[in-house]
Amino acid sequence: MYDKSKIIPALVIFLGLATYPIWHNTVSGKARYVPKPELPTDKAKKECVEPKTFIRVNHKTLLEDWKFSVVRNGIRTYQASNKKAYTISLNRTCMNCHTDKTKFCDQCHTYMGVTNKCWDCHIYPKQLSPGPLAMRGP
Amino acid sequence: MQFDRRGFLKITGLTLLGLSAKPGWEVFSKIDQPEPSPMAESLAKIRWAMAVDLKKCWSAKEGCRDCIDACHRIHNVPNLGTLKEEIKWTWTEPYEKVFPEHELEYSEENHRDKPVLLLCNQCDDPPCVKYCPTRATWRREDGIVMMDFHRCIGCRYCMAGCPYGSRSFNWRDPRPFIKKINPEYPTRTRGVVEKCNFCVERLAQGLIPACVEACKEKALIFGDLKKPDSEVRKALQNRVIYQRHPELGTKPKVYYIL
Amino acid sequence: MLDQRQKIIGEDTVLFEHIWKTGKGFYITVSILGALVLLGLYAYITQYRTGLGVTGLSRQIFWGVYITNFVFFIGISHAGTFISAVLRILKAEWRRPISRASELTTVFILMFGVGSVLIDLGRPDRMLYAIRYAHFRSPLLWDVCSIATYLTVSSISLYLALIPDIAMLRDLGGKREWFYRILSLGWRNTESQHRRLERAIGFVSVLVIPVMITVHTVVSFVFAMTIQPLWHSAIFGPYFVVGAIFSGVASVIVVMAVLRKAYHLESYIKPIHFNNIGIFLMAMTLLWFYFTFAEYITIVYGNDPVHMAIFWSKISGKFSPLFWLHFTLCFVIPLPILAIKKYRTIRGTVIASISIVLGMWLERFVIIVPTLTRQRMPIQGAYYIPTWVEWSILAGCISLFMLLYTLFTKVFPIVPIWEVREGREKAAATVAARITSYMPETGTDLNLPSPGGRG
Amino acid sequence: MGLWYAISGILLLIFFVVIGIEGIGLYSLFAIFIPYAAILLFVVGFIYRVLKWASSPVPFHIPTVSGQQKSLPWIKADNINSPYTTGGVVKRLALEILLFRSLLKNEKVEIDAPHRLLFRTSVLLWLGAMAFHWSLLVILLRHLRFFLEPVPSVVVILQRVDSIFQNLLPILYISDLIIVIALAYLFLRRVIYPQVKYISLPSDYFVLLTIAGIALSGVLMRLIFKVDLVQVKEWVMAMLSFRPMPPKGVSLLFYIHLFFVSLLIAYFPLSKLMHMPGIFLSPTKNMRNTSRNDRHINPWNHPVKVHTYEEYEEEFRNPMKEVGLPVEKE
Amino acid sequence: MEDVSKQKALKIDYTLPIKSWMEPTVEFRKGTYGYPGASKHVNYLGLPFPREWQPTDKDWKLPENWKEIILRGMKDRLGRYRSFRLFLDICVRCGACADKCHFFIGSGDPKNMPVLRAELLRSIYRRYFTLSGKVFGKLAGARELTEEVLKEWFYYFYQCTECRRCSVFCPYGIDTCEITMMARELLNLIGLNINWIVEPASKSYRTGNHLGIPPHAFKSTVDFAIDEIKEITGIQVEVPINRKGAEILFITPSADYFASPHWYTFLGYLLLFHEIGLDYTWSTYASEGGNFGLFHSADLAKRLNAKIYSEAKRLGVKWILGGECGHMWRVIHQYMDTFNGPADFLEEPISPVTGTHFDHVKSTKMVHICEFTADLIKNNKLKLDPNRNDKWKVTYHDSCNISRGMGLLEEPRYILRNVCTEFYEMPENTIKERTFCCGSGAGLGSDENMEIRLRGGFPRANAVKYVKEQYGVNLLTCICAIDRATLPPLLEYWVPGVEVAGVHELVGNALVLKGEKERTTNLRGEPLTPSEN
Repeated sequence: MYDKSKIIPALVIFLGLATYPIWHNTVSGKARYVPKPELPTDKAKKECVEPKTFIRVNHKTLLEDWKFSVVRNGIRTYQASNKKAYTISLNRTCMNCHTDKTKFCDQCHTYMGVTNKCWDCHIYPKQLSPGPLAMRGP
Repeated sequence: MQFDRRGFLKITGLTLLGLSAKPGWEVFSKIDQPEPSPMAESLAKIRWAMAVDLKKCWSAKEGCRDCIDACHRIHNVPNLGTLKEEIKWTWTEPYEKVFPEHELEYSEENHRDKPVLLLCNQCDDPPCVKYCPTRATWRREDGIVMMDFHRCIGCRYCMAGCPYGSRSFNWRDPRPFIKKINPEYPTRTRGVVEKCNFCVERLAQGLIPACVEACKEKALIFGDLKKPDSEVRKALQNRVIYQRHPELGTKPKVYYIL
Repeated sequence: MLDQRQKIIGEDTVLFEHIWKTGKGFYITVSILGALVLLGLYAYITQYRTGLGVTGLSRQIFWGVYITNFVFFIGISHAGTFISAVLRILKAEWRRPISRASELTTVFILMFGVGSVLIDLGRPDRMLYAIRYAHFRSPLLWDVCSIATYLTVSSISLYLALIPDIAMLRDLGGKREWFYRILSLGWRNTESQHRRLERAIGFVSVLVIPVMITVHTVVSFVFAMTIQPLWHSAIFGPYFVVGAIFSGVASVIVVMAVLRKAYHLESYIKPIHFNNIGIFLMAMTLLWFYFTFAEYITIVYGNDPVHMAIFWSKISGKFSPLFWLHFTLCFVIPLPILAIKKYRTIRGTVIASISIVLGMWLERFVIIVPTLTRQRMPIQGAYYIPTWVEWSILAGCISLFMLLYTLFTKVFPIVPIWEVREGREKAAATVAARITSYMPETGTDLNLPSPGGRG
Repeated sequence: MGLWYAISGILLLIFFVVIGIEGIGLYSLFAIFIPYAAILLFVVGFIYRVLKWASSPVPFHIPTVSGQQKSLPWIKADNINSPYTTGGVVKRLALEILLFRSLLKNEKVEIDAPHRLLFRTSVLLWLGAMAFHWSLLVILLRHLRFFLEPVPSVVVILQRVDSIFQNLLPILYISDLIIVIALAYLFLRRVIYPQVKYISLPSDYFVLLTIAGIALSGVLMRLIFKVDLVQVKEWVMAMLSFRPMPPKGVSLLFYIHLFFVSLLIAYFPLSKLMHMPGIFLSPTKNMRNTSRNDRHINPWNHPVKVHTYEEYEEEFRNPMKEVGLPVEKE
Repeated sequence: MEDVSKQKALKIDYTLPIKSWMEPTVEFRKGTYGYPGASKHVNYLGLPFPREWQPTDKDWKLPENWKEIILRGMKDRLGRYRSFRLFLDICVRCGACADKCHFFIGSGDPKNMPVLRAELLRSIYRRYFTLSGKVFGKLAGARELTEEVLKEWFYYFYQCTECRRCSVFCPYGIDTCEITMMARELLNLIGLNINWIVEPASKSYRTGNHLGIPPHAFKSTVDFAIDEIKEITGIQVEVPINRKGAEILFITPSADYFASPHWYTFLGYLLLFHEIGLDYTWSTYASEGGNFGLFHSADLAKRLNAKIYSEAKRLGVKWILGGECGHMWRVIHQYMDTFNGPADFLEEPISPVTGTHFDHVKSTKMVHICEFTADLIKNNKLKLDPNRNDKWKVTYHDSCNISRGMGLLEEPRYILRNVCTEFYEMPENTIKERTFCCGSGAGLGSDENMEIRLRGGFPRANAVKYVKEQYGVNLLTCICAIDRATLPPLLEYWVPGVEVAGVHELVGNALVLKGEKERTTNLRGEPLTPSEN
């Protein structure tokens, strides 16, 4: 083998990059971390508007549709697949059960590196407790 | 195997690439107006309007702001404390300014300085809607001129179009200027335009607008013009009614009764 | 030692000099302009982070300096098209040396026209919504379309006329040869290439004229389509177009004078250019006065109180100083200078032009702001004093424009060399032909530069 | 011809996944075995191929010089195109790898008139290649959010910048858009330009189509047939910590995406895709042009038979003497 | 050259055949191939399988185990040349190189696209040396090694001038020259060579130069030159040959002292060396700068090259000066030191006239004449009268090996700008590192393949035509002996009216010698200025 002094380090770097996720997760100690969005304990709040599998995949679309439906079409009830009707409202419907955004929404969003702008305008219930809004400053 | 609840298409591998063209097209071509909605038909049967009985209003105690306060509280309207960046959905101006065309020089002068409640006129032919480059504002079938805060780019052309000065702009982040936040209604962000929406969110719940509810003098009358027996129709009957600048052809649906 | 560098450069050394020689002046200019641009950038960042509240704009007067800039910049942009396209079509030979400088003004200033609107937006992050949710009833969308077309067409026309010069720079070799090579698109001066280029430039020149008229008409429509007093006017379209050409041509004179001084182009940009454009500018001054007069006399006779209120606020109210200043700058000062031959010198036309450019900015301001003070309802405390943010951004925009201009001239010749040479050849050919026809005997012996053979 | 081989190959492979997942339900095969095997093949094959190159020496000093050599001090040498320092070599390689500088020089030849050539600058291939490779890199980096916990803020920021277009279109990354366009261009030029078509092999189309399959299935998952990303990440994390389990509740489309990715990386060391490490080893680009100054050693420099001066003089001694040329032996 | 006029209006057709390139087909048409090496030369060099055969023959009289030899040779070279393996592996067939080859531009034959030329060999490599080729066969672009493939190799690898222009445009720097060199080595293993390479090589091996000039003939040609110089300038120059103890050994291609227009360059050298009083010597044993062995195999190149250092050692010189030549400098710049170094018996070159240290050649210790002369001019050591070259409007052709193998670009231009008054560059994409080959390098300069030479030289000629039309150029200068030999017929065909000269011919013209008589003619014996019409 020729040019060992250059090729071996380069291959080591390649190997390091190729296996970087393993080291990253080991160092951060989160290799086995699984997000656990907090679910409501209240029995009455057990059932979501749609099945869990659907919500997990399509909640963004659903919320977009809801927004569209309320704001643009003035339709404020949602006919769910379980034949029940729900009020379309992020606060009064979704956040009614999932009261804590940080323990619910943020769990997966942080895990997936997703940022959203919902809370620029909408207010989540826990946000109102001791004056967090003032923190934003003028 | 379910891709989508609405069952766009139940497809398997081989047909996937070919068939994905259609839903793909739908996604890209999703233009939101005009999209017939199931509600549209029922909305078209309604025409919301408001009458302001100035006599009753003026009979209230001096400086009464019940309606304005209720409105601003419910809609998280900030109070910036300056005239420059003021945001207001409902407010008052002296009679002579609201109706400058009324000749007051020789008539009774006692209501020249009387306050007149102002709000978005919810025009039948709203100029603001024409100007909005993104359709962030539009007129609903039931006559309410809506604002979609999600979509406003803050060009303020609607403000230039509105002859009534009903629209306000968020010159900075409003949240720190809201005394008590109503979690039921979103706040706005800086850079968007806002205005009175006839309490559309309350109407949907079967409630009347907050200002109407808050008025102890019952000076504000709200209802459906298309119902002959509605309160607002009754209130308008056999009375002298004014509109602001009817000559502009905007057909305002806020009436003033004197 | 004669080599092809000299052959390419010929007698036009001075036209290449500003590309090769980087003097102290260049660095000083760039650093001053750069500092101002940074100031503007800082102001915009402040505005972006805090909101438009940092400007002097208010609930009542929600459009101010930025929209004034928008209209003003778009107006200036009409110069290039006018000089290069219209004069090209009219076969005015004297336009050759100044056509690029004016086209460049168009392209660069147009970007700032567009930029001013974006700076004015409350939610610039959502600006693409204007495309995604485009609502074509809104005159703003007409602006988006026509300005985009205008920018595209005028950029193309600038670039097309640049190609032979870029190829020349490429043939001169040097460090940036690769850059010129790519941009020159393989230009080799062949007959077929020349034919194609002439045809393309001709086509674009014709195309750009209706676009130019459309653009400023549509800009005026943003105001004229509303029902606001003194905006809602049928003559706004032509009035704005005239104003645009007026201010644009004036600014070209200023640009010409600056280039002439800075790059020693005295033998290319000559008094005749200033004289010819000066005469044209005088006509525009009168035309502008005519439109202004027509606009206001209609208002006065209509006597609509709402309109009259704004009218009086301009004539004798709180905007009267601005109004009369702009009238003086746009009419009282330039007209005599331009009309009297004795004063229509280079210095005279430049003074008149500066006066017009300033006056036209004020004109836009006086059109936009007073109307907003009292729309249909007299509102107390409607006031507007632009803050440092607006002034800094204005300064930043103008500085960036000048900076881009300076940098452009560092890379490309500002006088279209091939066009000038083509002009020379044509002139020589015409003269030779004429002389031959007068003096069939001796004409052929005259030692005139031979036509044909491209430089 | 080669094109149809490649297309039918791709279709066959899609069919394979469909049967495997929908028909037989071989989730573990597609979600655990194949990805592991692919990664193993990739890493081992990659290193093997590089070592194979390394096992051959560079016997001669053969940089392709593209600029002025360093000679007399008053002649300006070109340290990038004719590098005389290691720094110059690094710059030359970096420009090549990051900006595809050689492709920027590309030009097209046309016959303008009979027996008259015209050279036209042609930056299209450069643009297409740049667009493709850079968006591929961005997409790759974006996918790190599935592999890393916590997600580094760089990845989050990159993702946010990349999705700035969401203002214009619903949920579409700029890099996705660009890569699809670039792939379409790269594919079409292989099909349309007769010259490129003539030199293309089935494997050339195959690689392009595989990447296109990955990109399209990814875009589709993002736009229309959404997938539970948290489940996907949990699966990735489990794979990374060697507790494999197939992901729950993901669609066939995801398996197609995954299979094609596995296919690509497994195929990588077998194919021309090795141009990625190869460029670093290219002796025409990675050597300094100082061969008259620094002696290059050829490890196998074997002795050869030469015609010595003695043999030469032996043959020509007499005539040399006759004309008075000096000779060694009288 | 009667061949040239017969081939008026060569047609260039870029339409591609319908048949895939994978099917080997080759038609040996007169004018497109070189004759095989004559047995006596092959024998003299001791190369394998000497025999009499013609490419047009059906039976090439290949050795029994030719396939085994080729594959073994290939394996051996894959292990010895990283470039070989790498360049066979990493091509992505992007097509950027396709229209960069002068042979493709001039012939339209798709297999002259560098990518396909390499693919001819690559397909065999895939079939026998890679996993994917063995498994997927044709799908992976692999094919069997057959006699037809071999014929194709012979045709196309002797239709590449190893000019390396394609490698400038290749994003990975894949150098078709390397591939061609390997392919030629393989072909030579079974005796498939061409005479235009083998004969000069064998002559050079024997007599020291390609032309086979024996030492006494060398001496008389030098004497002839001395007389001619005396006639033109009135100066008697000294020309030392095989002189021991000289400071500098001068080596130049043999064509310079035997062919035209090389001859005038030769006179130029002699004038220059006389004027500066250089302490130097010529050698008859190493009387050749060029190295046709390079076009055969690395080993043969080394065998021929060995003479330079051994002669320098024998004569006891301090350093070596090299004349104007193309591939000679490829060998000296990139190979010689590796082949036959280290030259530790020599000293680091210092110009005896200006004292300049040539410290970019510390190891090889050989200086290019243009570097040497440019240094002289820069230091004002020469009195030059550029007006003596007023007859010429000059352009300069970069030789492939000098520009892409060495990077000697500015030195000759500097000299030209000082020795003539009108100098014009050809378009920038046809000079310097992007220069076009004369179409006859790498052993292809014979008359029997004139058609392919004219085709290959077309792009170069086209650029010359451009400057001729643009600036009236009438002289193409170059610093390569092959160029000087092959460009005249090329230009006569494509651009009549442009002549060819070496740079030092113009130096010789411009050089004002101490004590010379007034010159009335240039070195060619022509009047100094053009006649008035």
